[in-house]
Amino acid sequence: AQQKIKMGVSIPAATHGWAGGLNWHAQQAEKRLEKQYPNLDVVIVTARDVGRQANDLEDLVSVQRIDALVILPFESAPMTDPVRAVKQAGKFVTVVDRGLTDPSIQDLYVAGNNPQMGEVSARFMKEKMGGKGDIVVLRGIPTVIDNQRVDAFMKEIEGTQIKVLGMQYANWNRDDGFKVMQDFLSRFPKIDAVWAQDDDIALGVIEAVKQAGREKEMFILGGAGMKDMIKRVMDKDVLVPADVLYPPAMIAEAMEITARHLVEKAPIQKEYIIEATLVTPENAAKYYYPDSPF
Amino acid sequence: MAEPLLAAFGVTKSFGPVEVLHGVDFTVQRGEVHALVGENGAGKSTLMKILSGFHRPTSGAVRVDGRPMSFSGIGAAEASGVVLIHQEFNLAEHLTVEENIFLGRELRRGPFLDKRAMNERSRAILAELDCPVDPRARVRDLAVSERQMVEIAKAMSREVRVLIMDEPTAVLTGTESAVLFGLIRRLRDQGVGIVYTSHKLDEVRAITDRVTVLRDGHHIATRPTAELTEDGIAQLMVGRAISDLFPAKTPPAPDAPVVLEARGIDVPGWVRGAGFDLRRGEILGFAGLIGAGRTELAEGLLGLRRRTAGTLSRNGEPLRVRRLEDAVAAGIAYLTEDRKGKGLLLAKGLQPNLTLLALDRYGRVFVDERREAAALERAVTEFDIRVRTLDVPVGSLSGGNQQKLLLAKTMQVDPDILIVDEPTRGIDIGTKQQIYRFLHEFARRGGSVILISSEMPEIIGLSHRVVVMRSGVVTGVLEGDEVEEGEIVRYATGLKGRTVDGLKGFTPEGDAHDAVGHA
Amino acid sequence: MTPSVMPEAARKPSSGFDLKLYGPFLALAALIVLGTIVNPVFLSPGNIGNVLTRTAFIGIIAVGATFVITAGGIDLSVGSLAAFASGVMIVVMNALVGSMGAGLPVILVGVLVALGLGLAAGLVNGLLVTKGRMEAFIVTLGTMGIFRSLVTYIADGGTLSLNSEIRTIYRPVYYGGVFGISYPILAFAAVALVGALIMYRTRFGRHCAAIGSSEDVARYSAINVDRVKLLAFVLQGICVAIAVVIYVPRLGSASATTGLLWELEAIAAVIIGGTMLKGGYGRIWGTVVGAVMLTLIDNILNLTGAISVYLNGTIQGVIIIVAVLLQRGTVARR
Amino acid sequence: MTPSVMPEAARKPSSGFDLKLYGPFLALAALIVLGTIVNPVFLSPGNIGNVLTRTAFIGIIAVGATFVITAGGIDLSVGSLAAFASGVMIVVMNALVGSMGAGLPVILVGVLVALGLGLAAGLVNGLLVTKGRMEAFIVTLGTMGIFRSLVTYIADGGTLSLNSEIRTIYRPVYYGGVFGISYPILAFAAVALVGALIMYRTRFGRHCAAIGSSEDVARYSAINVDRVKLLAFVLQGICVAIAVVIYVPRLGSASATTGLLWELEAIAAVIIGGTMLKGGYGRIWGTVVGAVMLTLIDNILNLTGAISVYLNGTIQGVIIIVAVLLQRGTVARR
Ligand SMILES: Nc1ncnc2c1ncn2[C@@H]1O[C@H](COP(=O)(O)OP(=O)(O)OP(=O)(O)O)[C@@H](O)[C@H]1O
Ligand SMILES: Nc1ncnc2c1ncn2[C@@H]1O[C@H](COP(=O)(O)OP(=O)(O)OP(=O)(O)O)[C@@H](O)[C@H]1O
Ligand SMILES: [Mg+2]
Ligand SMILES: [Mg+2]
Repeated sequence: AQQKIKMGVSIPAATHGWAGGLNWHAQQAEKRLEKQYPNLDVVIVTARDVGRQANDLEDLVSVQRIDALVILPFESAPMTDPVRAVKQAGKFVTVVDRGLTDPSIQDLYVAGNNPQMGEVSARFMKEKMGGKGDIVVLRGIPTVIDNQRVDAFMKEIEGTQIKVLGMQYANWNRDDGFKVMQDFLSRFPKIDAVWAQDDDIALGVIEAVKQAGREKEMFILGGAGMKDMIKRVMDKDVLVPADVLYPPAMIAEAMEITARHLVEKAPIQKEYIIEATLVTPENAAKYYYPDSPF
Repeated sequence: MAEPLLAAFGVTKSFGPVEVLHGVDFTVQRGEVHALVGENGAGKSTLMKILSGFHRPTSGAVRVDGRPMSFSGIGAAEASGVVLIHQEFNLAEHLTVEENIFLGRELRRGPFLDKRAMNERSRAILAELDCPVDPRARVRDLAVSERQMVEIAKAMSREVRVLIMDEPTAVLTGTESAVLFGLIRRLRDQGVGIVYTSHKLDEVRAITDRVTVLRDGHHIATRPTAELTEDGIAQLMVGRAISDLFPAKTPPAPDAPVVLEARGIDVPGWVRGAGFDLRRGEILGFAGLIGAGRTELAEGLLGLRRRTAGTLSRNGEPLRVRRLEDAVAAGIAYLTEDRKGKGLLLAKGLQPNLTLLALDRYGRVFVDERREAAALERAVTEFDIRVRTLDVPVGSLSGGNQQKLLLAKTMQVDPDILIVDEPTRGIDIGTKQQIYRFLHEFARRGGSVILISSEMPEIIGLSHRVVVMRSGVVTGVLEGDEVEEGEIVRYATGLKGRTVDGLKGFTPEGDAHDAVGHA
Repeated sequence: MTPSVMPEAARKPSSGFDLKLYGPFLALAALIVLGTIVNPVFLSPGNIGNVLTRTAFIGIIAVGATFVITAGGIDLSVGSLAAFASGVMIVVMNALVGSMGAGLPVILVGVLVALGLGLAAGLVNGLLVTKGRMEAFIVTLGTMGIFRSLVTYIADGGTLSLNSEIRTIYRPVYYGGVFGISYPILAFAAVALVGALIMYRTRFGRHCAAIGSSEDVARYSAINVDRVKLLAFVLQGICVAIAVVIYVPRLGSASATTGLLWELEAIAAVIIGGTMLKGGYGRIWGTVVGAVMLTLIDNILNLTGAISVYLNGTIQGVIIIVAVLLQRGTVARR
Repeated sequence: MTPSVMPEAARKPSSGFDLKLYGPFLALAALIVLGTIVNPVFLSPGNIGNVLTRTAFIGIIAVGATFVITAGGIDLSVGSLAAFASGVMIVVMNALVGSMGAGLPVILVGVLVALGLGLAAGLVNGLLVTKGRMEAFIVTLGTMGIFRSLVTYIADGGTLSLNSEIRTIYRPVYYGGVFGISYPILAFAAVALVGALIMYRTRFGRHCAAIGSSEDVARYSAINVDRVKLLAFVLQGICVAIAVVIYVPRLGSASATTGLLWELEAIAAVIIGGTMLKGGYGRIWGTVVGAVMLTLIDNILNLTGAISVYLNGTIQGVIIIVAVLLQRGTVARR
């Protein structure tokens, strides 16, 4: 048989909703691409921490003998060196979502824009609240991504009369979103809006708000583009007036571009930045994938 | 008189509000064997623990060579040469024999353990004790008697000036005891002071120089042994004369039915082709030297050990016993020889221990604690369990009282057949008499008893017939006048009866020396 | 909590032991005082209701864990089993809507499926431990990974969401209640009560404690050690299933993150409650208190804005240690 | 076999016990065969080198855990301690570059800081367990939360990255080696060797086992139980520090997620290696094998692209259980 081209894909394991979507899209893309390019072999490996992801890269190079790597790094700084090692082994490197500390390593960068996501969220809230009001913020897991989003958000609302009453980690997790919001509701008699940053957290928040019977008092802004949330936006749910896109499908896009380049030697741009689009009832239908698990 | 090696003056000891020793005086001289005797719970073990620095007396003083003993920590007494052999085993089960012998004072070469030296010394000490245990064996795999020998070996490996032994022979067979006595005499001749406790008064008579009697925590008397008879000691202990230790035998009717029949029992590594008949109303003794496999035979019968061959029948019906529950359901109860490891939950109270075996008799769905409490009260009276409050963990009972509780626990299932392994281990003479009466009465009222014991008088005094085992094989069954020491020893040592090399082993039908063939 | 349900209380005389017994309750009281100081809202019925309702899952699972730990085992698989059972329950209910219509029958089938899975998982763990003679830690570490990956698989890495019609019918099981007491609280109370009855009043409870103290003594007391251990794991599985039945209506979804680290919380609740990790001594009411304490700590942290969110874990850790230190350090036991 | 010798023979460690002893090694061999079947590249020196180098962190930590567990304790805080120590080490080294310049001295200070922290953390855990008379599980659950939240705090919720000049100098400690054997492997081997010496050849090792077997017996044998337990925790802390020293040059950073779940892996390695969770019996070489097995399972899964990524956990769980079952199930012990 002819020598197959091997493309390794390294992503975080499906340990929260968004990562779950990521996994799904990666696997869809694998099926699609392998059908489209018979001499392409896609190998997906998932890791549940940085150390393991570094291990995975070693295995992809030394045992799987890949020709190209598509990686969504668990974290930027620690993964920089391991990816550099892959590059030095002469592989084509595509980095997705989280930029390495040394951008010269990558051949291709397909990214969401975390600071922009915070900005867009803040701008929407400012507008919707008329520049003033009390909000609570539910953060993700303590990581750089979370920091970038929150920092940009805070910077954007600086100087307005929007006051952040409380801020807690909810670990990009529905149950934690529910619990933290329950307690925020007990603690603050008046909340005008919730920035949940992530759609999984937002779903938990919605239930807590409903339970307290305070749906009329506030609105909730999540993020990512989970189908349930897009649907709500589409249906003009007053509790969820909008969503900010941060699509896990970017992995599929990265895989496609890389595959096309590998197989067809198609020319590529060096960077594809996926905008953090604001999803509103007007454009929601465009971003609704009912078949995705996310 | 010379300065005593070790002396206690007016020692009292309280556990919480309860005082268990009341102003006791005690001395040990160089080259003396001093017996400490008394009923179960009299305070012997407690006094010994104080003498060896494990307990601090509530008041009073302990002196070593005239200097006050330091209770600054365990090991302080040992440093001054006072070593205690505990009544309850004090061995780490997961460790090997050698590791236990040297625990806390390992020999080293530079920073590392000198395993070779420790191994050799362990071997030497064990050899001196005639104990065939491999120093590399784990203690959890040893039999109780072997553990006791390890306990003794552990003490012997120390620089001993005063050796305190708390019922060392309770779990030993005659041969092992004899070895120990030789050792005691040698140590005494070297000027070591020895404190010795035993409920076997013949031993006390034979090897000690002085006797101190405790009763209920009070010092009763200290006398030269030569001035006392066994009965005299017993009387001082119990406060009354002990006559007729064994009740007169009432043999079962000649036509008494066989209630339990065992044939061709194989317990791999221990027993081959053993069989016997047990009749209604009979006390069947099992005699043998160390390693004869009596315990293993019993446990093999009861599903507590893997059995590879053999059949049982109960009242003529085949009986399948795969686990102890089956035996209990068939009316058979078993008293283990390993009270601490297999008999009682030491951290739990008396009540849950008493009823653990027969819990299904205390209520259908829920356990009826009132009935349990009542049962405990009955048991305490019936078995004369001496305990000041019923709320203490079993581990704080005196050894003998634990044994009584264990017997009470075994009887909770109302068995028809009672298999008792070393039933009077650690029991004082007064209580022994009660237990003998109890077994006798049990048999007289139609129960049947299998009595496994290393105490020859017990076997001879109670058994209607005696099965003698040697190296896992039944070598003979003695009946009537044959039940006497000399004959038992002859069968047990192989001078008489089936040779052990005989492949099939003894079965009642197959053997020429058939003593079971009653009409 | 009458003495008859808590027999040790009446029987142990020494004062040191008493503290050990009441320690968890004292620590709980201290925590409540702390909460009230931090924010008076803490004592509002709404907040208390929330806290207790939330405790229900971990609490119910921890009651089961008390048996396993008392019998000398440990079960690390409970969190992933919860996720797996939730996932399967949702998939089954969703699938049945078509044929059976959205209604109570579908939910009943779902509940049965969850209970069946809990039972089966308990059997698997228990059989591997008893017949396989493996350490419970390893067995349940293995099944923990298995259950979690199975739920990821059936959810395609994403989230399984309950059909919205069923959801509407099922929702009150979490959010509803009687006399202002939510159903999860009632379920928790019922499970704790039944658990206490089993632990303190039945043979099985005694046998668990006996096995945890000494397997040999248990075997020589004609206890079927393997069967009792197996039953303890099955009981644990059923407790997880009950927790799942009240968990699913809360958010109507299950994913790979459902029940993450619940095993650690459940074991922590059991041990804070005074049960010994080595087995032999189990305390259901202590477990209940331990579970409530864990939720309270989270709640108190959410009710105050005084501390950097980064330090939540520190405060949590310190409170746990101090609470347990308070209840044990004073116990002069040797 | 003559009957008189028969019982004597039974005294000797039986063949069943031998299997228990060699079980982990057999399971490892089975795993290696499996790996080779899945992908012949498995046995290439490069892959073996990678696998062993990776194992080093968990392996070194697990050697420490063997002592704690043998002495009847448990340490859940090792993963977060690793994160915390890495974080502080990085912060200190970065801060010193200004005054001391990027060079070996800075790294040495960093290493000392890590070791100091490991020692201090071990002391804290150990003192709380011994003087506080608390269960090790609860103490280390508390410190686990504390360490993790402290690293989150100093990293401001993000990632701490090592100064790049230092990084360049320090890097070879992970990536370099002698005679083709990487330094982490050498460090692992050295720690295992020293660990084995301590466990099998010193008083301390024996005393750990004695304490795990029975604290009372140990105390009665004049062993300072508290000191030995304390030392075991300190040893564990130092092992974590050593792991940190070779971990930091690998990724040059630390964050709130560093070392997540390492505690579970370390304990699993110890138990797969045949050490008993209840204490009393510790096996360093078993632990080494256990750690290697865990890494191998990950590696083998990466060698085959055949299975849905979601099912990795299932395969992992099944392999762990089967491996341990193989080594124990056959042991006919009663
Ligand atoms: N740790 C303890 N706590 C409470 N009571 C105790 C403790 N140790 C011993 N006792 C009590 O002290 C009394 C004396 O016990 P001791 O063990 O000294 O008796 P003994 O004379 O050795 O009896 P035996 O012949 O049965 O061994 C008993 O009533 C016992 O219950
Ligand atoms: N030939 C032997 N070599 C080494 N050890 C032996 C030998 N025979 C017996 N032993 C040891 O002696 C112990 C006592 O054996 P066993 O329990 O079978 O005897 P028993 O007849 O029940 O006596 P008892 O119950 O009085 O100790 C055995 O468990 C075994 O450890
Ligand atoms: Mg005594
Ligand atoms: Mg015996």
